Amino acid sequence: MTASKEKKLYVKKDWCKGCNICVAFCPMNTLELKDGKINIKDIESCTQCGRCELLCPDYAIYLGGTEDGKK
Amino acid sequence: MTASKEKKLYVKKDWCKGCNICVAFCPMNTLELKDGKINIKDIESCTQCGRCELLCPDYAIYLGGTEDGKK
Amino acid sequence: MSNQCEIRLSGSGGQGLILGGIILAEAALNDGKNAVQSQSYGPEARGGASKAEVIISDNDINYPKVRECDILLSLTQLACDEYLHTLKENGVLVIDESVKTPDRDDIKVYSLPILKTASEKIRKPMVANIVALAVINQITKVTTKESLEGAVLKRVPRGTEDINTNALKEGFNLVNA
Amino acid sequence: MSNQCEIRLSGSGGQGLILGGIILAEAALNDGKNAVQSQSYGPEARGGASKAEVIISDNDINYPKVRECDILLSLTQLACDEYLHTLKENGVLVIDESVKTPDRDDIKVYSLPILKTASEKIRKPMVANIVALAVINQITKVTTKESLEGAVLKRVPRGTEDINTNALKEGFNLVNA
Amino acid sequence: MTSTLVENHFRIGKLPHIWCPGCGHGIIMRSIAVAIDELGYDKNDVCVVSGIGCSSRAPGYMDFNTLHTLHGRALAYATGVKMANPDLKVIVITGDGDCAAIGGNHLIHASRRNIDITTVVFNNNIYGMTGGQYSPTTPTGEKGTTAPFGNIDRNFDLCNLAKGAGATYVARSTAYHANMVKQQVKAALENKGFSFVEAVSICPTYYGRKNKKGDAVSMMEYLKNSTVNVKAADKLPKEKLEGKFLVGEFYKSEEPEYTEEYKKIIDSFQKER
Amino acid sequence: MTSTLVENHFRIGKLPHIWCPGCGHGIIMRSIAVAIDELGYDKNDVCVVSGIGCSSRAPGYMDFNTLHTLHGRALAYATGVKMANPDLKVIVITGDGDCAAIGGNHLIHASRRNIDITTVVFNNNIYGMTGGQYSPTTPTGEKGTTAPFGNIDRNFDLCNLAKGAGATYVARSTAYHANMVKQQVKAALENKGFSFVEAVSICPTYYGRKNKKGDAVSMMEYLKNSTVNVKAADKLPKEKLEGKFLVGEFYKSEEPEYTEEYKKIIDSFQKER
Amino acid sequence: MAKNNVKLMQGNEACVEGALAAGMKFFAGYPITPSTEIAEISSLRLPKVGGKFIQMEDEIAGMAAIIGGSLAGLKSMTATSGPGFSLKQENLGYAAIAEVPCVIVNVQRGGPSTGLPTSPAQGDIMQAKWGTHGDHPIIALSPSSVRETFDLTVKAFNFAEKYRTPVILLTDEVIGHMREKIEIPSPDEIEIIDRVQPKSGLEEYKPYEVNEDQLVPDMAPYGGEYRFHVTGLVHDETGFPSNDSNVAESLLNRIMKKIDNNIDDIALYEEYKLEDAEVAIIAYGSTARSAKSAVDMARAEGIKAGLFRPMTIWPFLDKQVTEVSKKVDNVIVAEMNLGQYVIEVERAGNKHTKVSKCCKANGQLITPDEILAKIKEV
Amino acid sequence: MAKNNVKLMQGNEACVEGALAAGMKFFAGYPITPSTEIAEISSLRLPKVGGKFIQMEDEIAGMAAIIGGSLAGLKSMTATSGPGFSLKQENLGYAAIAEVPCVIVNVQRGGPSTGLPTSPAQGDIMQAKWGTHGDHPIIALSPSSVRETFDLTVKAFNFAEKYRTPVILLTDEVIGHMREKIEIPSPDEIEIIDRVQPKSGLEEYKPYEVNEDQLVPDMAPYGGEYRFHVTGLVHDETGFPSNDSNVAESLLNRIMKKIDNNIDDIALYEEYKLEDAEVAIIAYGSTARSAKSAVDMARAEGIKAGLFRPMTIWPFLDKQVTEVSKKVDNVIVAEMNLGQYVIEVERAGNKHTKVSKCCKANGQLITPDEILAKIKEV
Ligand SMILES: Cc1ncc(C[n+]2csc(CCOP(=O)(O)OP(=O)(O)O)c2C)c(N)n1
Ligand SMILES: Cc1ncc(C[n+]2csc(CCOP(=O)(O)OP(=O)(O)O)c2C)c(N)n1
Ligand code: SF4
Ligand code: SF4
Ligand code: SF4
Ligand code: SF4
Ligand code: SF4
Ligand code: SF4
Ligand SMILES: [Mg+2]
Ligand SMILES: [Mg+2]
Repeated sequence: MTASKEKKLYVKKDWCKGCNICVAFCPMNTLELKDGKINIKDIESCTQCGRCELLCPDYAIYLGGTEDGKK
Repeated sequence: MTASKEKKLYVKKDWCKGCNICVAFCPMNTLELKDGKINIKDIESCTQCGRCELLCPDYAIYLGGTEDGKK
Repeated sequence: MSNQCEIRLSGSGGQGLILGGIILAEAALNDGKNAVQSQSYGPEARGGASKAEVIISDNDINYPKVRECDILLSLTQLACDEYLHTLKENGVLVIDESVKTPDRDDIKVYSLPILKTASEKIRKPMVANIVALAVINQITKVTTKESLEGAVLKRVPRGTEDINTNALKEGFNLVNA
Repeated sequence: MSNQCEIRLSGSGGQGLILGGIILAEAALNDGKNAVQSQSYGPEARGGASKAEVIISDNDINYPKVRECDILLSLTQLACDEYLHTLKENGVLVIDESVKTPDRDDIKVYSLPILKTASEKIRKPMVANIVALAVINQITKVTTKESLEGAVLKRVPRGTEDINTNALKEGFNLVNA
Repeated sequence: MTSTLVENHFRIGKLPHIWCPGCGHGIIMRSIAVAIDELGYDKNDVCVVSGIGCSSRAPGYMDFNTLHTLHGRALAYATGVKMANPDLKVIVITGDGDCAAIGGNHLIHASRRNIDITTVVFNNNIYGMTGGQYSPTTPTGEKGTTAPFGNIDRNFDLCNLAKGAGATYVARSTAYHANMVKQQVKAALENKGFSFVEAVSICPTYYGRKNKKGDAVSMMEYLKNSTVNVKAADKLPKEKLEGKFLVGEFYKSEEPEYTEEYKKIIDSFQKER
Repeated sequence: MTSTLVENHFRIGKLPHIWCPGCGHGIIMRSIAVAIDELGYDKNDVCVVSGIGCSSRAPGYMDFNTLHTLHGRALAYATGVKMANPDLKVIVITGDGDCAAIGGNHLIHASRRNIDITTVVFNNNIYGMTGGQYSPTTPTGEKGTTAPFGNIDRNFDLCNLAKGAGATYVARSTAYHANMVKQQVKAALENKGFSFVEAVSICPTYYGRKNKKGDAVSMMEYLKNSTVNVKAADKLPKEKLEGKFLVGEFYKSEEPEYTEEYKKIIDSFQKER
Repeated sequence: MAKNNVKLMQGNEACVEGALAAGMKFFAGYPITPSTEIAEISSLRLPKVGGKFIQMEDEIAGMAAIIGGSLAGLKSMTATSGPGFSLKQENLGYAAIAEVPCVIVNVQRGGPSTGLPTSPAQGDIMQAKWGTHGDHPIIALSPSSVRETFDLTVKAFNFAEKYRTPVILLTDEVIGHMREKIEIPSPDEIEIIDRVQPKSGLEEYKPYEVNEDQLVPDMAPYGGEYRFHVTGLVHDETGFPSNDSNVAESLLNRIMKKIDNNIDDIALYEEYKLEDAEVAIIAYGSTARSAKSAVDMARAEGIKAGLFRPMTIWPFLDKQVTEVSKKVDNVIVAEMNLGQYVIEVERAGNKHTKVSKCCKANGQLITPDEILAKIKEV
Repeated sequence: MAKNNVKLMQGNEACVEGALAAGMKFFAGYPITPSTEIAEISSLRLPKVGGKFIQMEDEIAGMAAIIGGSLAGLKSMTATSGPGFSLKQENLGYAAIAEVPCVIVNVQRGGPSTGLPTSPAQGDIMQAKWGTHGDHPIIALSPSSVRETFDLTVKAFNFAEKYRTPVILLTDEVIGHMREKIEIPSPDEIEIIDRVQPKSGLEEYKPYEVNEDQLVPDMAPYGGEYRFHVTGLVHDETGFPSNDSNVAESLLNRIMKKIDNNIDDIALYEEYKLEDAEVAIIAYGSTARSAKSAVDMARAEGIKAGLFRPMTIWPFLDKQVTEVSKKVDNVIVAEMNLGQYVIEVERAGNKHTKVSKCCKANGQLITPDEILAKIKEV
């Protein structure tokens, strides 16, 4: 399921508070906590469903276009 | 209908504010206003239904036993 | 302060005495004088006032309340009983004929059928205040007739001008009679 | 005031430093001394304090806040950065080994694996505060051992006495080691 | 001379009351006294609390423990009284402004807690005491001195509000239906919990005059003719309900009462000792 | 780097926010921003008003006209803002304590007036900001720091309350159902009248800890598993509804909006001239 | 016939007329005797000039709503009396710290509590300054006549806008309810001040920034081109909260200074026969009318009395009162309370002169005779 | 080990313990930082002694409820901080005029408005006296330590009951939140005063009647054998409203006099090294701790400094402050606000000495150094 991904999964570690919500609710088990911060364990598994972005209380993980990376 | 009346119809003129409510709602047309105060026009017609007492906002008309007259 | 005239209009709530006071004060303004009108209230605003007060003067009016008055109108016995003692020596007392003439011989008393005139002659009990104003004016000349007429017409509800002009006329007549 | 010892415990919210401060103050009371404990808050009460302060003295303690401290504990880098400048000359700095040893040569620095001891040796990260208290006590003798033990046992939740006694022991050992 | 009922339940020296001729408040106040009388409560066990307003002047006339508080706050005071002495029968007399404008929050919270207080609102759809400003129950479109062009607020259905907030007895009656007021107050007092009785009153002086509703008698006629009992309402065709409002008991339920629940906490420690 | 949405609708310099790890408020706040984004409102036309509480800190992060008022008073301030400038899209962000305890009266009156304000309550069933006291939505029996023996208050159903008081759009969703929050806020904003969205949030720090509800993830799981959509509820057998609460749109109606009604009065004089 | 702009008008009505003349476009309130006419007349007059009136659920909401309305750009007012004024206090502090211009009218009646609802009093003088928690700036004005009620209401709006601060019009039942001759000034005779709109670019806009010796930040409305944040927390020049003690200090100092430094602009008062006076009465509001009569009566008896009549009650007119104190042998403060303004007069004056008081709080206006008696006594 | 009754205790906790020792049986309130612990601990402790706790919907309701509770016979308390204190003002005036004993704790935080919610302040000093509308009596006490918080809470209840009046305990965030050594006195060391029950026959009972030089009417509870009426309107000795100006005058005079005439009983203060002092610091609450340090520091440098520490803030200790003023060359008032108590000190003292202030309102406790600097400056 690594087909054409229009968007990229970004993380913003310094905003992450390590609540584990995204990890727990990612349907693909793509994420993990590492030293109390979000970490992408396995980007290949990500289906870009957007759940992590939707449920992250701290806007520390999100799907964005390439323009988002620059900010 | 002047049969045995257990109670007596009392008026307390100095409390009456002449609102006309008892007059209007007495089913027997027993009452009237006179100089802006309640007056028993025709005691014989009274059936002691108690409506005037019930609806007088100023407790200026009521049915009472003979003991009430003394107070 | 000597040219200051202090007037107290007393009666029961609903007799339009506050409006009466306002009209009297406005009449004085029409004459180019100063005037202050005030009233007393019951608990909170409810029930309306039992008296209205007017001070008319050629000069500035400082203390705005009437204590001892030059003119007292009393349309009810209760009001007369309560306020009679506030009338100055040589003051003018105007009472409705239903009120007992008090026994004070240091004042001038005018007992006139004010309420009856309103209810029977004009058939509008609520214009008793206007009748009373006319009476007071006719007796005391506290304002000019024209100013009073102007003030009445300005304040009364539209459509009642005639009735009120009539009330004034009958009031004037009561004194002339 | 010379016999007054001022201690600042710093770290991040949730590390139990306020409880630590309370225990330290109670230990001082057990020694028959005076003590004052205070703390700072974030917006309203939320989030918990980032530092706790204790003053221990043989005499009355008037001004209750710690300004320059004799002893500073910093369990996080952030806390150390923020409060290092408040440590007096010749003061004692106790830091977790994860915190960079600052370059101040007018103080005594003790860098010890406090957090690790709690999480790995005792397997209860939340007893880091107790480990730290033991460390401070061992280094500075600010209270007696017995008083500290008594204070710890009085405050910790029932059922956790053993763990906490253990934490104390490991803390003492860290310094002895 | 006064009737035995009035003699026994009112402070005779304070009567006649200050209310205007034809004001409905007097009728409702009497009904409350009759309710207490018929229930045979000891007068010392009754505490009547009110806020500020024409209606809230009632306790001054009633020969019980009486407390005339601040505008809107009667229920909060009453909550304190009831908590402190749960044996008291606590009655709150309030107005539509007092209980639903400034006091709205206390109303919904007392309802929610289901604390054993009987609230009787004298709803005359206006602020009487201050001279005729529109209230939260003034019907949309009607006038008040602060709504000279007609009120654009929608009005509360107080019974709905109290019920929605959790009151366990909710009923409505009117000054015309004085016996119904009595019955409802009795039921309310017997309900162990928060009870709400809306007694629709009349204010001929302000509401009546501002809105051309005629004199006291006309307003009483209106109450007589515009009400439908909730029990009858279901059976009536819709047309018959137009322009009418419902009276009767709207809601009744049994739920844990606040001071009793609190007593359980206290008792749990008594046992421990 | 931040997402375009966050970049465009938040004050980046103020982030990360002060809320605790796992606090549901951040999720709901984001959903509101998405709703505004999808509706394409000009940021200058939006005014977000709050009271005091953790939830009420939200406006500080949101890049609109923002107003952080007093505890409980957001709706009263918002009413002033909306009256003064009816062109503004006014959103009130509030907490269960802010809007239903101290602010309860303003809530029912804003509902009654049907003034065009969208209220979003971040309901975490507790006073978060002050450290975990029970609130009017804390379920009976649960604990708070001021209910050490379990809360004996009955809790409000906020949606019922708002509806009973007259709100013309009423819906509930949860932090777990973040997309539903967005949809409801959109519908609320498009409703010309008073709209009420209850977004059930989680407070792992106080409510969770006090009541042994586990960490943020467990509390989110609870939201996921304990909700039933109102549309589905009718079809479900009773057993399936036990221990669950409803989400979805509860009420929607079209009624005269307050500032529009007021404009009619103004316009009537404009014509006269 | 009287001139067209000469009218018999009630004080409460003159207040509304003054407010409208000053540009009031929003009124939110809750009725209470003896202020109710202000709400009633506002409800009648505002929509006719495109303004808005709303009756809120209580006084708290009324005060909150006018702050909101002011932030959205309209000149806003509320009116109340004692009990309602007490309820507005929390919001009053908000307006002070968030620097929101607004006018609060308090038509004083007899307190404390429900007290004497239909009787006059001047019992809320100290409350006007100290009623809300925490240090904060306040301006309070007190008129002695119907015409002055008009004028000071205009001033109240002007000060509110100029200094971005809540201004209290402290009138009383006597002034509020009495009807008196008033000559309404024509619009071009009335100075009107509006808040200053910001001129800075959108990017660098800071809603609470002040430059050089400017003490009052410019103010944009919600819904204009500037977006900004407003809070009742201590905040820096960006408007966002801060716990920094320097920020707190400079914010509080600035909002206090913007009033204190401009006291000469704000100071309104009348001196009557003070030049050669040996005893000075200090009185304000309706009591000052009695005091003026008393001065005349005293003069008629050969006593050199004079009157200092502050219209600006807060900030306290320290300089003027001190000067008066230095000039006379006796200062008598006459007020319808148990001694409030006199506390400040004593503080300023008792180094220089003997300060006494002529106080009454029984629901009755102090009479000229009572003041005269006091003059003779001291 | 420390003695059993020696504890480390927070100020807020000591307040509850003091209240319980004094007989508190009812607490109604609403949480607010930094007073919340008082509610929390009350909720925990009260049911265990048969008392009652209720969390109301807001501060207004909390204050109203304790008045109701007190009338029904229980000793009652509420606790709050600035914003909540502002909201309670209307009800405070009710308690004053209806003479309902109750205790209101205000743990002061930084104002105005939401201000600095977690920082200490002494900004509500004047509000404690003047916050509600109309003239009214008030007693306010301010402790400087945890133990004194206990003691003054007991005193607050005693004064409330003895004088039938609301009593304010004005503490601050520093005292409320700090933990300190406290030795809890044993019950027999604590004087407890209860309201006096009426003894008159039921027929002639008048709830507000006083005899001879009695200033405080006896007080029966609702639900006892006396039935009576209570109102916030001006009322006569029967408790029923009256518009009579004589009634108003005598009621107000009596409730003011019952405090003023008993000021010697109510006056609590400490004098520290004042005997030979040339400069006197006047400070209260937490600031007094710094002031004491400053005095010691000054003495160490040879400056003859002393401290006058009022624990009774209201009524103002005019006699004592005047005496201090006469004795020293300089008086410095140190307080965590922009100058409040100093106004009264100036009024009393500036005839006799130079009064200056050492004020700060930025959320930080004034330090001994700052006071010392001021001592050197004057
Ligand atoms: C805090 C406060 N606000 C306002 C008032 C003025 N006020 C007294 S009674 C009242 C309204 C009364 O209306 P309602 O409760 O319906 O009683 P009614 O007089 O109609 O019986 C108002 C606004 C007050 N006394 N206190
Ligand atoms: C007048 C007033 N009373 C009390 C407070 C203290 N206070 C601040 S926030 C809050 C409760 C917040 O609860 P909620 O609204 O549910 O928001 P949350 O923090 O849970 O998101 C309280 C009691 C205050 N700031 N002002
Ligand atoms: S986008 Fe979906 S699949 Fe990818 S990490 Fe996020 S939650 Fe997991
Ligand atoms: S949900 Fe957000 S804050 Fe929580 S762990 Fe994931 S990225 Fe971090
Ligand atoms: S008792 Fe009945 S019949 Fe008799 S007068 Fe009264 S209303 Fe009429
Ligand atoms: S109802 Fe009562 S007050 Fe009215 S007229 Fe009859 S007796 Fe008089
Ligand atoms: S004003 Fe209205 S409510 Fe008040 S007493 Fe008169 S009629 Fe009754
Ligand atoms: S205390 Fe609770 S509501 Fe407040 S930020 Fe933390 S988790 Fe969220
Ligand atoms: Mg009403
Ligand atoms: Mg909450």
